[in-house]
Amino acid sequence: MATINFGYTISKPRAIDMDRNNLRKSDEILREMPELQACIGCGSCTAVCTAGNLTSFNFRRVHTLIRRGEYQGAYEEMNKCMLCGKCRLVCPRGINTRGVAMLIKRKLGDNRS
Amino acid sequence: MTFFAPFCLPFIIGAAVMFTVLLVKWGVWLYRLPRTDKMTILRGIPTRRTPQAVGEVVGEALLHRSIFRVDPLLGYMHMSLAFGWFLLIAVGWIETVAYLGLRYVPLQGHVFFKYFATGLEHKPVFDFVMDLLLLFVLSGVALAWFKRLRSRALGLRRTTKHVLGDRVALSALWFIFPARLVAESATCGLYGGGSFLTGSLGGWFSAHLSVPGLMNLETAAWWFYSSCLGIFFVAMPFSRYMHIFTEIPLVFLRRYGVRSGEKASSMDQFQTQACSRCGICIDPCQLQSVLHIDTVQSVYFLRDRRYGMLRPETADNCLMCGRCAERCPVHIDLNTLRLNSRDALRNLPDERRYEYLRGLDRSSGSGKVGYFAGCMTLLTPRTLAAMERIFEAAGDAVWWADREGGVCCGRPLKLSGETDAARKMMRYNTDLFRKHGITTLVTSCPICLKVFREDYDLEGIEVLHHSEYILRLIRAGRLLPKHDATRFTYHDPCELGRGSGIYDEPRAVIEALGELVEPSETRENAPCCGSSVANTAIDDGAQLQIARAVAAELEATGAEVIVTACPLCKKAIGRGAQQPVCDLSEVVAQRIG
Amino acid sequence: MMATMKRKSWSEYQKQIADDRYYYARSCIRQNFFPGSEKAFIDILRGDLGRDLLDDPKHSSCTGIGYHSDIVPLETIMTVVARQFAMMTEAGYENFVSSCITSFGVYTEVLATWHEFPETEERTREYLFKATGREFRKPASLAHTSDVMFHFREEIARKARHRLVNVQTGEPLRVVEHIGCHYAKIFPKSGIGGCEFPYVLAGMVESWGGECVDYPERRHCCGFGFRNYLVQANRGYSIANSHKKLESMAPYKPDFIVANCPGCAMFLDKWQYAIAEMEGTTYGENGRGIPVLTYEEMAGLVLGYDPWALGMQMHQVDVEPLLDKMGIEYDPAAKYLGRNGKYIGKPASAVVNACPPDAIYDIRE
Amino acid sequence: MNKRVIVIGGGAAGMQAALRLKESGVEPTIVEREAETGGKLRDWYVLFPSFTPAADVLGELRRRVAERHIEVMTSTGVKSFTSREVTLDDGRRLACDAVVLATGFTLFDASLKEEYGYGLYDNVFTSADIERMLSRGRVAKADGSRPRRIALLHCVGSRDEKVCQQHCSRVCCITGVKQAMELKKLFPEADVFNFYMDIRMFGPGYEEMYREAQQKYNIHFVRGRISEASPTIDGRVQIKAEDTLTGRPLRMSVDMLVLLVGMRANDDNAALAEGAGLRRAPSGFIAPRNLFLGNVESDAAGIFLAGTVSAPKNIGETLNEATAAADAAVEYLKRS
Repeated sequence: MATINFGYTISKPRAIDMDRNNLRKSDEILREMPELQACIGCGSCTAVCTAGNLTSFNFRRVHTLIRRGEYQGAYEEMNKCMLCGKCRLVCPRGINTRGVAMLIKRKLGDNRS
Repeated sequence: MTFFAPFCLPFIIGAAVMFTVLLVKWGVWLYRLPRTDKMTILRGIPTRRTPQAVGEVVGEALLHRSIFRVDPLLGYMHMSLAFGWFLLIAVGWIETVAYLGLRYVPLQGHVFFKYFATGLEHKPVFDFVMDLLLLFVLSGVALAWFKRLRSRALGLRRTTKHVLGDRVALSALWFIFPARLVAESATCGLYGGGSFLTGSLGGWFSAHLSVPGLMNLETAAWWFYSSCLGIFFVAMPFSRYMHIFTEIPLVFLRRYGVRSGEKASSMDQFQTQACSRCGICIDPCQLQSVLHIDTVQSVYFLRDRRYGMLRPETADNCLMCGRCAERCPVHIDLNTLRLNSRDALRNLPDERRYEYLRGLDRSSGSGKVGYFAGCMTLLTPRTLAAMERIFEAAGDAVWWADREGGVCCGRPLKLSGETDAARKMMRYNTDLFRKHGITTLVTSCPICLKVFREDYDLEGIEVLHHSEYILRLIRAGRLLPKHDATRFTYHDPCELGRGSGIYDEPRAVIEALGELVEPSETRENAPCCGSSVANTAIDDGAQLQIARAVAAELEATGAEVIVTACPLCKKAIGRGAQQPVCDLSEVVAQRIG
Repeated sequence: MMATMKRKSWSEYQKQIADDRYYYARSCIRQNFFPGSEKAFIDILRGDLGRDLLDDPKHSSCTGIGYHSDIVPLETIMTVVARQFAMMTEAGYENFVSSCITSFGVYTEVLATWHEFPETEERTREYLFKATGREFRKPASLAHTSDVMFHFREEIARKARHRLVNVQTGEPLRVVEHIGCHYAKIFPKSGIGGCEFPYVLAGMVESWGGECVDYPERRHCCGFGFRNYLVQANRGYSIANSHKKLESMAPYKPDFIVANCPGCAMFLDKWQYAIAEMEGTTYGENGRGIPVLTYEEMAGLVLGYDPWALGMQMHQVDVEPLLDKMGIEYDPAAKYLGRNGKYIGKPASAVVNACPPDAIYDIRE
Repeated sequence: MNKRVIVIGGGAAGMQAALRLKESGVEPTIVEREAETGGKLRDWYVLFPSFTPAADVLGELRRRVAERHIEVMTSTGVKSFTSREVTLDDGRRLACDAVVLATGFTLFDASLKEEYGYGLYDNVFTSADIERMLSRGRVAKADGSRPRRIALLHCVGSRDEKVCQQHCSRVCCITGVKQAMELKKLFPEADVFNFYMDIRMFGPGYEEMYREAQQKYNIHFVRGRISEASPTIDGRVQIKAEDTLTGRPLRMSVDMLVLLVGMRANDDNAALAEGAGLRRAPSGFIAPRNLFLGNVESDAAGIFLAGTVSAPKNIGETLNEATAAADAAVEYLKRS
């Protein structure tokens, strides 16, 4: 192919493309933990988060993106979680957030189990 | 005198298979033990731990003292089977010697002595003793049958559900002794001998059956008896009855100081296969009693793990409260096994994790006493304020490790199985404590306390739970709380009580404040609040159900204030209780100056 | 297609378009990149339609590019616009038509601002007078030149020598119409058909026998976006927008794209070259690119103008396949002959025109 | 008491008000513009949050109206009215002692939000269309096939200054949840997405229903308003929104796009209000005399308001209000 250095390249779209995203893992996660779908995005989990207090880790955003089929970087992000469980104590919808964190890591990281 | 008849074959083959498998298994497990463990064993053999182990084997493996403590009838059942059978073998041996003098008799000769000894003159004493022992064992078998039908009568609300291999072994076991009774009785009927049991039944046989009929019965009965033994022996190493022999090396290893750890090791095999699946662990489990979940208890966990069918849902669904381990007659280290199973399922060494901890320090203040609130305590600010008040009253200068948000102690992550990642947090906190030169570390979170004491290398730093610290201050006269007529009740947090053995200190503190009334289940038997960080499987509603059950027990004491010493217990019980739920530090702080 | 058939809402967005006597304001970009289009507009208006139109050499840039790049302040552009109106007033015209979409947007915006905040108009009059001594009247009608072309679409259809029909198959040509953002997205009422379903180009296409394609990214911007193109660091974002549109329209196999905005026509055409070079993707039949026409070029072809006289040799994507489809006769040899038959030079062939893919170019040459 | 009250509007509010008036010994007359009573309830399939068939409620109201011999004038429009006289479209004048205004609301015309392509693209529907399809027992794409992915868009014609509807229509959120559940029940294999700006679950059992939709029905809720809909080459609808909770634009193709249309004030509210001396709220609905102590009374003595003529309401509130309006009318007649 011809090669020209234009000094820029075509930017990748930022949009979440639900037609292209593979929702299989997202569906599996929701099947195992239907309560995650009950998230109302209040952000309590992120506000109280021990790791979020020290880094840009945002549990709510990460699991929301995963539910939309955006897995890129989610496992690495999720690994910032210390699993301390404060989020579970504050979730107004009673979501088992620690279970969600572990499930996400299991589905997106090691597939040994 | 030949000690062989064709019917002996099933027994001989069965026994050979069993002993071979047993020896191979133990050999492999021992061989695979880490080198340090092997050295520990070698160093332990010439000490008094060996006779202690022998004593424990007799007390537990034969007499089943622990089960007696759970329920006398259940204890009797186990003892009659184990000790009775042992005595049958031992007395049988003596009987052979008594009849034949000291000479080599093959194994089947001892076991089927009644069959081979028809030509010898009877020794009625042995006939009587052997019949008595047989009756003793048969009474146990009858109880076992009865237990299958009605477990509650034997002090168990639930009984174990078995896998197919177990059912085969169990059926064989149930028939061994009745078959022996029939076989020996038939022989006695034909050739005389026997005492009140075999003799009487033999007499009855000869009175009601023709000689050829009785001879056929005799042959069939001995075949059946031998076959039952053979089947049982073959099935035994692959069934729960493996525990019969495995408990013995386990007792020795434990006495020598070999332990299972957060990583799976060969020691785990001795523990998992020493589980008799008696099901005693099912009853204390709150997942069973409150939530009616009956597939995840230690007995099932060990079973699934042993047969390689452990699913994360089972491994994760445990509060790790330790109530089952407290009652386990074999003293299997259930929580550790559960933990290293989770490690095997989930641990992924990843060096890049928690890189963000590098150079982080959000601590404040300075002093020789360090206070680590823990993540959960940051959600119970009243505890935090109370601790501040107590430090102030005691005049201790305090270094606050994590009041502005710190790094988790690592125990929740470890309990989930990510042990390597947890280590990174532990190292970070250790370095932080050392950097600030504290000599005492106080925490109000029992979860943190346990990990500080067990997994942190904090030599030179005394780690105290706030209940211990407060009691010390009171005893030293540095804290003078007012005593009044308030009636308190106290909930033992799992990690503090069973986990760290701290039962008395919080009680002593409460007694310095008012009257303490104990709930029905307390200390070692105290229930879990339900919100344990070790359980990531049950949902919020289930946690609440457990909390309500616990709160109801505490409220039944009639106390005005429910006191606990764990932020998580406080939050959990607070959801289920009508009465105020306070941390120990709060009730102390309310009553000083 | 379906949407075009059902589309009725355009009739709710109508505007007054003057019938004659236009004051013509040229476009900066088009004067340079599509000079043939502006000339064609003047020729069609004067020659084919017999209308009066003043192509005033004294008017200037509206400075819209500077304005949308945050370089030119509002007061300045208002004064510049006021000067354009003064030129019109002095020439005795009152129907202002702008060749550029952004200029059209600027004039619309300035007039609306003066309407809502009369004090700004007062101040602008003052500035203009101080600076140039001129005074102006606001135009009686303001239109984009595509509005004018739309206005005469039936008249042009009656004079048509060619129709937007594939002469081989008799099928209508599939046309992607692309409307410049500043046409109606700022003031929906300012465009024919509003901003969601503008009808200005679709109306011409339908009247001249073609068929419009409604594809998912129809409304999307071409990506010019002023700063997004002008600053090289942002240019990847600019091209990504055209890329998105081309990807979205490709399955519909359009025969050509028609645009009414200087930037859009340029970028939808030229980016096809850059995309082909960057990732090897070429669109259109046999990978020969999708020709991009201005509406004047489209009207010119319909009226039988010579494609080279319309300046279509200036396109990045070769238009010959389209001309063949429409049955337009042209002299291939004359493509690069200038006004006086003088050879004006021929560009190197490019991937986008289906030349051998192993060719190596250096843009600096 | 030999008094006559004219109830303008024969929907749920009008019928309930008339029933209550009759019960209190006043002679009501229902004037209904349509050929039958029932109003908007006629087109509704089941009612949230209990999935009670709307026909059950409507049937019972109609049965009672017939049983109590309440005079109903159907196909009769009202041109203007005062508390003492109602002028019909045909010029007839009906004398009365008081009026209960129960003319309800108008459904927002979704084609005004033309960026959503209602009326343009075959697979764009309104919530009212879905109710009708559910009533007929056949919900399907335009080509009759089963949808695999459905999007419901909240707040179409509500809380939207661009179409001059700044008020919240209140019931669309719960309708969206209800219809999402119904669609999921019909098409278990389909993914259902609700795009919302805020979820407003104001009624009893609504929040619980919302949670059930999320957790039990696996309905996806995306916080973000759809900006535009366009057709795809295979006859689906491509929609674009921002997933505001992740801060990323989002787009997808759906087989059905359902627009949850809001309640807007009737066009004739202005003329009726002017003729009768009533005041209108900025939303165009008729303003009650006092939002707290006179919320079924109007500014004009002898004219009472029942149901959604004064603001968007659900059926339960509408029925309560109709009772209250009738009681207030009876009180008024006793005093005058």
